Amino acid sequence: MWNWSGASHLTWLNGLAMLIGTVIVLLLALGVVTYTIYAQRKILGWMQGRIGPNRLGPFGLMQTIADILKLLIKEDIIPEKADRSLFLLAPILAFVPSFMVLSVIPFSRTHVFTANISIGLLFYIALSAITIHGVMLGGWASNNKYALIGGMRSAAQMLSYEVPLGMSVLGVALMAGSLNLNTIVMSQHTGWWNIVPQFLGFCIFLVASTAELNRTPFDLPEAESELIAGYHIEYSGFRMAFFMLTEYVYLFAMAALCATLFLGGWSGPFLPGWLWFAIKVFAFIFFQFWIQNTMPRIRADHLMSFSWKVLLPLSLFNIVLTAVFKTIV
Amino acid sequence: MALTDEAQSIRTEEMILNVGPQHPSTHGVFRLVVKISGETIIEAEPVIGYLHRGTEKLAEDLQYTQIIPYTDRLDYVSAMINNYALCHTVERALDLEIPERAEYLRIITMELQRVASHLLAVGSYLLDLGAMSPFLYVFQERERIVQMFNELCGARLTYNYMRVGGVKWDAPPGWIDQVRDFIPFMRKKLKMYDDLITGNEIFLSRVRGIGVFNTETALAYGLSGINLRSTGFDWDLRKKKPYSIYNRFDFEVPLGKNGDCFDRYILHMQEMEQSLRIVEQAVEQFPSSGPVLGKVPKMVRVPAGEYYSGIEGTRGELGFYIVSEGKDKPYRMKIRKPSFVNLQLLPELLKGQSMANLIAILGAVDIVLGEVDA
Amino acid sequence: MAAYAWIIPLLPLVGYIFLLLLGKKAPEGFVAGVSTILVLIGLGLSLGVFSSLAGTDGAVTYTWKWLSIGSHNIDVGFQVTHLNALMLVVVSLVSTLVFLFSLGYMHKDERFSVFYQYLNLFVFSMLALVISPNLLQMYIFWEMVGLCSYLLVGFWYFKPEAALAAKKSFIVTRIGDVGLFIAIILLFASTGSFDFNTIFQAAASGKIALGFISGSGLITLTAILAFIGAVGKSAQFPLHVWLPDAMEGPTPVSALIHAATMVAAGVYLVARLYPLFELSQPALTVVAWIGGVTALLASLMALTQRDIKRVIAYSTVSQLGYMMMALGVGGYVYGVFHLMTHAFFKALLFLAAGSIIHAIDTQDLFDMGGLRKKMPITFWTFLAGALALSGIVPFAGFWSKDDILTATLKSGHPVLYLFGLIAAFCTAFYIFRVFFLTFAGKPRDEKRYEHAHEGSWVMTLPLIVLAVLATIAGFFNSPLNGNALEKYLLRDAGDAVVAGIPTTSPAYLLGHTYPANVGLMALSVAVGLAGIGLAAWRYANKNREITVPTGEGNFLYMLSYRKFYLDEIYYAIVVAPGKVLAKISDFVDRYIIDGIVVVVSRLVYVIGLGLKYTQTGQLQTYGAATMLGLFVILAIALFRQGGVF
Amino acid sequence: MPTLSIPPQSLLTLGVILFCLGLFGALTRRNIIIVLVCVELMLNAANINLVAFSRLGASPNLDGQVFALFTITVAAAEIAVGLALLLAFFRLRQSSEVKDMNQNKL
Amino acid sequence: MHFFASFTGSMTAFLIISVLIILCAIMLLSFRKVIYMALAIGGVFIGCAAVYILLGASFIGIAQVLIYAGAITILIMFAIMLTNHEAQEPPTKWSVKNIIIALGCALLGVALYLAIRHQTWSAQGTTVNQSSTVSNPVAIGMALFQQYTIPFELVSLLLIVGLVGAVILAQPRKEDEE
Amino acid sequence: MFGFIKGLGVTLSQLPRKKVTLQYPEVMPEWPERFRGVHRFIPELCIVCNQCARICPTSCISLSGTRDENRKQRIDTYDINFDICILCDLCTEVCPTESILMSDTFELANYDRDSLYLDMHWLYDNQLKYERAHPDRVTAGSDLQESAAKEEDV
Repeated sequence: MWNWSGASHLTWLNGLAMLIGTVIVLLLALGVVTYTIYAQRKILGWMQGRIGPNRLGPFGLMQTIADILKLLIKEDIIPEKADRSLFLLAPILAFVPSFMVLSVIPFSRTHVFTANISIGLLFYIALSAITIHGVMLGGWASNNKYALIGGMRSAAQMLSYEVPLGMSVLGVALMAGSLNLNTIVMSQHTGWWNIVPQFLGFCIFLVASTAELNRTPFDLPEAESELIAGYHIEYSGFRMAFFMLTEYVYLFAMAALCATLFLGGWSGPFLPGWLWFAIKVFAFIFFQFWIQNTMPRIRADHLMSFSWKVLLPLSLFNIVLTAVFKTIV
Repeated sequence: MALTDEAQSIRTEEMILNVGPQHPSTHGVFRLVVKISGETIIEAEPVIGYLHRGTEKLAEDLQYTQIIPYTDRLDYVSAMINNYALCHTVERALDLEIPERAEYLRIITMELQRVASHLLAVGSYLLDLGAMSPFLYVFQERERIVQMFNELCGARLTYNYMRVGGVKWDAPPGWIDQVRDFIPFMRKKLKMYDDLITGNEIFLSRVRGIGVFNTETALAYGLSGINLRSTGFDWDLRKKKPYSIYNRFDFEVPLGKNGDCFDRYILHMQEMEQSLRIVEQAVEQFPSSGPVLGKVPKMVRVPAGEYYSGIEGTRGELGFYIVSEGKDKPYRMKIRKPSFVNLQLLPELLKGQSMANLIAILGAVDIVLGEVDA
Repeated sequence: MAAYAWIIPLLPLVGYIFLLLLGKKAPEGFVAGVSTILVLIGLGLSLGVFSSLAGTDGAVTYTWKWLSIGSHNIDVGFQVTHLNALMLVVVSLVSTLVFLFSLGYMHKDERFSVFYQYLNLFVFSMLALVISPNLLQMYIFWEMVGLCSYLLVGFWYFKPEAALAAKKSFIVTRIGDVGLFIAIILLFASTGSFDFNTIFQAAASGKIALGFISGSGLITLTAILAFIGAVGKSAQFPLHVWLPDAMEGPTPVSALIHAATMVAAGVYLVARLYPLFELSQPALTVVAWIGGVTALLASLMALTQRDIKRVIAYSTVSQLGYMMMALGVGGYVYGVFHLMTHAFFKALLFLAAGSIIHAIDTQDLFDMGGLRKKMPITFWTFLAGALALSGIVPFAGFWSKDDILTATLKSGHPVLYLFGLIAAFCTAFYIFRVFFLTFAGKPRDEKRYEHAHEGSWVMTLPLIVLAVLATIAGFFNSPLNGNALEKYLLRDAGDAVVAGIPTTSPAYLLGHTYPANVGLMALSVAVGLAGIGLAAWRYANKNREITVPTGEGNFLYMLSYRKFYLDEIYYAIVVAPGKVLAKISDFVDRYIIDGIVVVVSRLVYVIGLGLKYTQTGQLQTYGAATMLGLFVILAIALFRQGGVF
Repeated sequence: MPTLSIPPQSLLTLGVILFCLGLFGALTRRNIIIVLVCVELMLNAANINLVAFSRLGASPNLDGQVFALFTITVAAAEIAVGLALLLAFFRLRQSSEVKDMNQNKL
Repeated sequence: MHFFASFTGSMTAFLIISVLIILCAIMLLSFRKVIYMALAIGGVFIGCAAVYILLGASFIGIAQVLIYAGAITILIMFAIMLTNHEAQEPPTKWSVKNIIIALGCALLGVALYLAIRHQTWSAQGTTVNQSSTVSNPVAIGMALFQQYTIPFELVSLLLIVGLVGAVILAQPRKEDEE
Repeated sequence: MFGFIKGLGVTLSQLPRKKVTLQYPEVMPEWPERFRGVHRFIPELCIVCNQCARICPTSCISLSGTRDENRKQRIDTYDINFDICILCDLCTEVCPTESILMSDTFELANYDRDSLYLDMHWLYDNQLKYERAHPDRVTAGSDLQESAAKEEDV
């Protein structure tokens, strides 16, 4: 298919191809999200001795689609006291970067829909920071105390976990000597997967990404037993769906990033690259659900001190270790 | 820089937050008006009564037998024990003799009820702390207990099983064997919960050293049950003022040390173990035959006077206080509701805590709103 | 093997970090065990390094580029020479034993783990200092050694004397460090490198000059400046005052400071820079005389001290003086040899003293007595140490001290030789004074005597090991052994080879060696025996009542007891004039300068009265004014450039 | 990399416009946060110039980009300290207006 | 035709981006609600990042997004929410002072613009520095750690000082707590 | 340390376990014999003694009867207000003829309150339904029925 890593001029043809690629990736992401939610409900159910959705379609496969449809046709309620324009803007602000980060993920060996940019890793981290605006403004604009606290907590959490996250992936960047995700995958294709030499970094990444995704045990911003639903408490209908979509697209993106950085991306024996990639992504996602099933929620102050006092020093240590390792070897 | 007092006094921004009545982790309909400064609770005021049904007042117009179904609805997760508490008081007043078989059935059902109630307490506590699975797991075990009760008395929650002078039904055939099978199964499950919950660092970090109070405070507030025992004070009515046939069984009263939320959690787990021990012994000693209802006058008339007796409920001392004029209905009935008493400490406990600890503390104090509001 | 020498200092560092992470509550046995085992591994490695260098010629250097500033590169790395290897062995051996000993000595101390952290850091710094390949790196660890000794001397900081002593040791050594620092900067400025070999090479080939200072002058200057650093660190006269005060620290620390780490650093510095010193006769002379004077003065001071640790401390100063003297008269090997033997018997003496203090909980000699029966192991080991210190055949001290004395006389310094001989006499006297007062006679404090007892094996085992070493270590370089150490060290031609000095040059060999002289040996042994005899007559004589000396009216006694009034002299010549100067300055400042200022200020005040209305405190008004000013400047600039408008 | 057809003048003009807007804001707004924000705007204007010169200057080299990086870093430190000061100030005076920050005058 | 030829893709993109930036900046000055202003500055930051990327400085561009848009804007919003989060800016009063300031700004701008106009610019920048073999982040890394080591270290020091300073400044003082 | 790994093992071990969910509308729960669902009523047995109405704690039962030609009480109306009935089983306990009994019907959801006001016919239909569903259980009841019939005969 089309591979534009060599094409640098923006022509009409390129533009059209880009547009088509975007739509395809969007559809892909939506499909993945739909069935991630389905998988979440199924896995959660199975681990809790339940069946999970099984009504709509064979094995309940259409359940999520029905849910999304329901959300889409619901009334779009805007609280009277809310800040109207920001309330409307926030979900979009949250969603757009979540989708944009997918553009740098190398899904397969012939990265068809992937921008081959030299700072892909940084691109991901930088863009994912923008989502926080959406979350925070959503919480603020709702004019609700729970939403405000949820939004602030969320912002504080994502901001402080972005630091160890960024630090932990730097170890990988050091190993590969590049910030280009394709180069990173290639470097693992020939050698060890980074999970082996970068095990510490991988652990930090796992924890930090869980926090970054606001998933259990770091799901404080939307802790239903404390803040009810956090920043999106006042949202309903398709704006709510947007927030949910953001959350799950990020789950997918983070899984993809994890697979790319630590699990060798699309590389692997026998099977085609895209399948390997899918397997690794699913492994990460499954792990998230598994954790979600086991862990209680961590406390807000512990959350912060954990990030700054444990993860950050550890990730710095990891960088130093990697640097020393790279210098010696 | 010199500060004026005025500048200091207006420094912090206080906020009033309504936790409940529709908040998901208030165990019913319970409202907590919390004044917070930043994340620190300055003042917490429980607002109760959303579930008030006037049980005590209703009782004044009901015969003693008729009151029993109402007690089911007090602490709706331990109805058997509530049933018993009322019957026990009336029996004491009448000085009735209870048949052996009935006593054993009562003990078995009450202790199983204690296990079921504690399971739910632990499960919902973990749910409050954000862990979903334990809540669903405990329901599986509880379901077995509830099924057994269902077979015994035909209801899953509101048993209406005890009667003045005995119990309503004899155990159906094979029921005792079911109970016997249940014990090793439950023990295995308790081990599983230990693995799942007790070692979890996040859980520990949320409950260790949180919501601490000492024995003096507990006694001053009239606390009882696990809340009192968690401070290390050995007080269990089953031991201290044995009622029914508890003195026939060999069991221990687990005690806490620090009086924190962790102690309260672990005491729930340990008490389940002890309850299983009692059930095990009761099943062994279970008389093969005999009546289950003693000789009771057709119309129960409590002689004039005032009566009180308390038993060890799941959440503390559950007592019924009856003033009788010698009629078939009490002149006045007052229930000592352990949840209600335990709740009184909550504002004190929450003062100065962070918001995040609110749920942990509230959950560990373990109230049931049906009982608080009555 | 030498390539792995970098692991040796790393081990205590690992220990330090590990203990730091473990926290203060860690169990004592575990803390001490981990530290001791790590250092023990280091000892094994050191021995390996030491033996692997035997018979080889050169220094082994490994460096990595660290920073490049302009055209200069700063390297980090490590270098193993014969001298380093010897030092590594000595330091890690003594540290191992001290670590073990501390487990008993510091038992149940509140900050036990912290103590071990500091010890580990201390040992790490010293080991890293030893293998530093360049002056900068060495200076870093030099300062870290100072810092650690500060922390350890002041370990019991809640005692005001300890805090004061720690401060004193830190400040006094800092005076010396300034000299060293200037020397390093001068060397870097003149040779463009911190590297030892590069510097030696430049110095030997005369390619060293800086501005108006000539090459040889610069060498002398830097050598003396570096020696000032050594004076501070090794407690040489006149900067020796901190060392006896440093006795306020826990005794294992004293043992470590005196035997292996802190004070040895100074001697090591001179030895390390010896090729530089050798190029300057004046510098060597200074070193020799300072050493000699220190040896004599300190031994005199030690005669009358009442605190057991202080006596040993002055003895250290005195012995360090010997080493410096040896280095100064060209007896490079003897100085280093004495450093080694001294490390063993001084560590032994200190640990034995620690054992005594631990047992009877006092440091006053006149509260002791008769401990021989209660503490037999301490008794025998102390005796071995004392004999070694007194220079009695065949103990370790004899061989090294005698070599030094021989070298001093043979190199043509009869006065210094006399100094040394007197010092040797005094040494024998004072150490046996301690010995007899402690172990012989009757207990002078029954209550303390009652509960005196030998320490556990962790305390006695180091004593025994050190006693054995103090007895036999001297044979390492005795003529009986064919002067093995001499050969070992002097095969170390690496520095000289790198320095490009022809092998025929006298500087090729570090210092000079002299054959043993039986006559001189006999003389020094006789002097030592005389000292012992006098001590025995005075303190072990059953007929003489031992009273606490008051020193009333006895000028000589007081002179010695009050340390030649050096502290007072310092006070008088440094502190008091400073105060006077301060008073004068105060007066000038208060009345003359302030007067002028007041007049000016009044003037300004009057102007300010008018101007204050422009100061609204409004940030943005200021900003606006700045902006307008900027615009005006820009406009003028553009206008002057022309063509814009 | 293909040559760019953006004239440096237009980049610099963009910088000038942003700078002047920022300056105006910094000098007229009342809320301290907004003043800080406007200062950031001015810093960004300067950064545009730096990057522009790094690409299109007389001797293009990376120095401009490196300096821009430093500016960004310094700006981050500035905003962190500035906002901390602001919070302390707010606690003290319950105000976030510049005109109340006049304690340095006599 | 000649005119359009000069309007290449990059020029078009630049024009669009700069119009957006200026629009955001003007919005920043004209909004009333403080939180809107914070949002507007976020737009300016992202626009500037786009300009950087357009100029080939992709690393700086992404760093700009990461630090300015990701961290600084969030910090500003935090500060707004922690202080007076409903704060509103009163409409600009055209007092004498403000008029002077506006005038001064305009004059300064004009002066600078004239200076720019007047300057003759050398030939277009070539690709001397950005050799195609080394990507932008690598080149910047090299420059940072070889040429600018000491400034880099100093900046890191500055950041630490900033961090510590911010923590100390923002934490409630002990005596206040009592 | 790492106690949570044990927990992870527990949750994972639950994954392949048999699920406990009851597919409710398709699969109905099996209720035990003593289950207290909605009442069933056998009018023939009722002797209109009113005990059930008296014992009812919530007073949800109202009934009326007339004497028939044999001077025996015959039930005319028998209504239970399930709006307030708490299914406490006391009415069946006191019923001397076991004409009021509990069935295993438990679905009472309805759109209006009036439909919770159930009369004799509904309750009798419920009895017939119960008999059909549990032919093995009603023997005791039919015995009584027979004996009652005998009494009637006498």
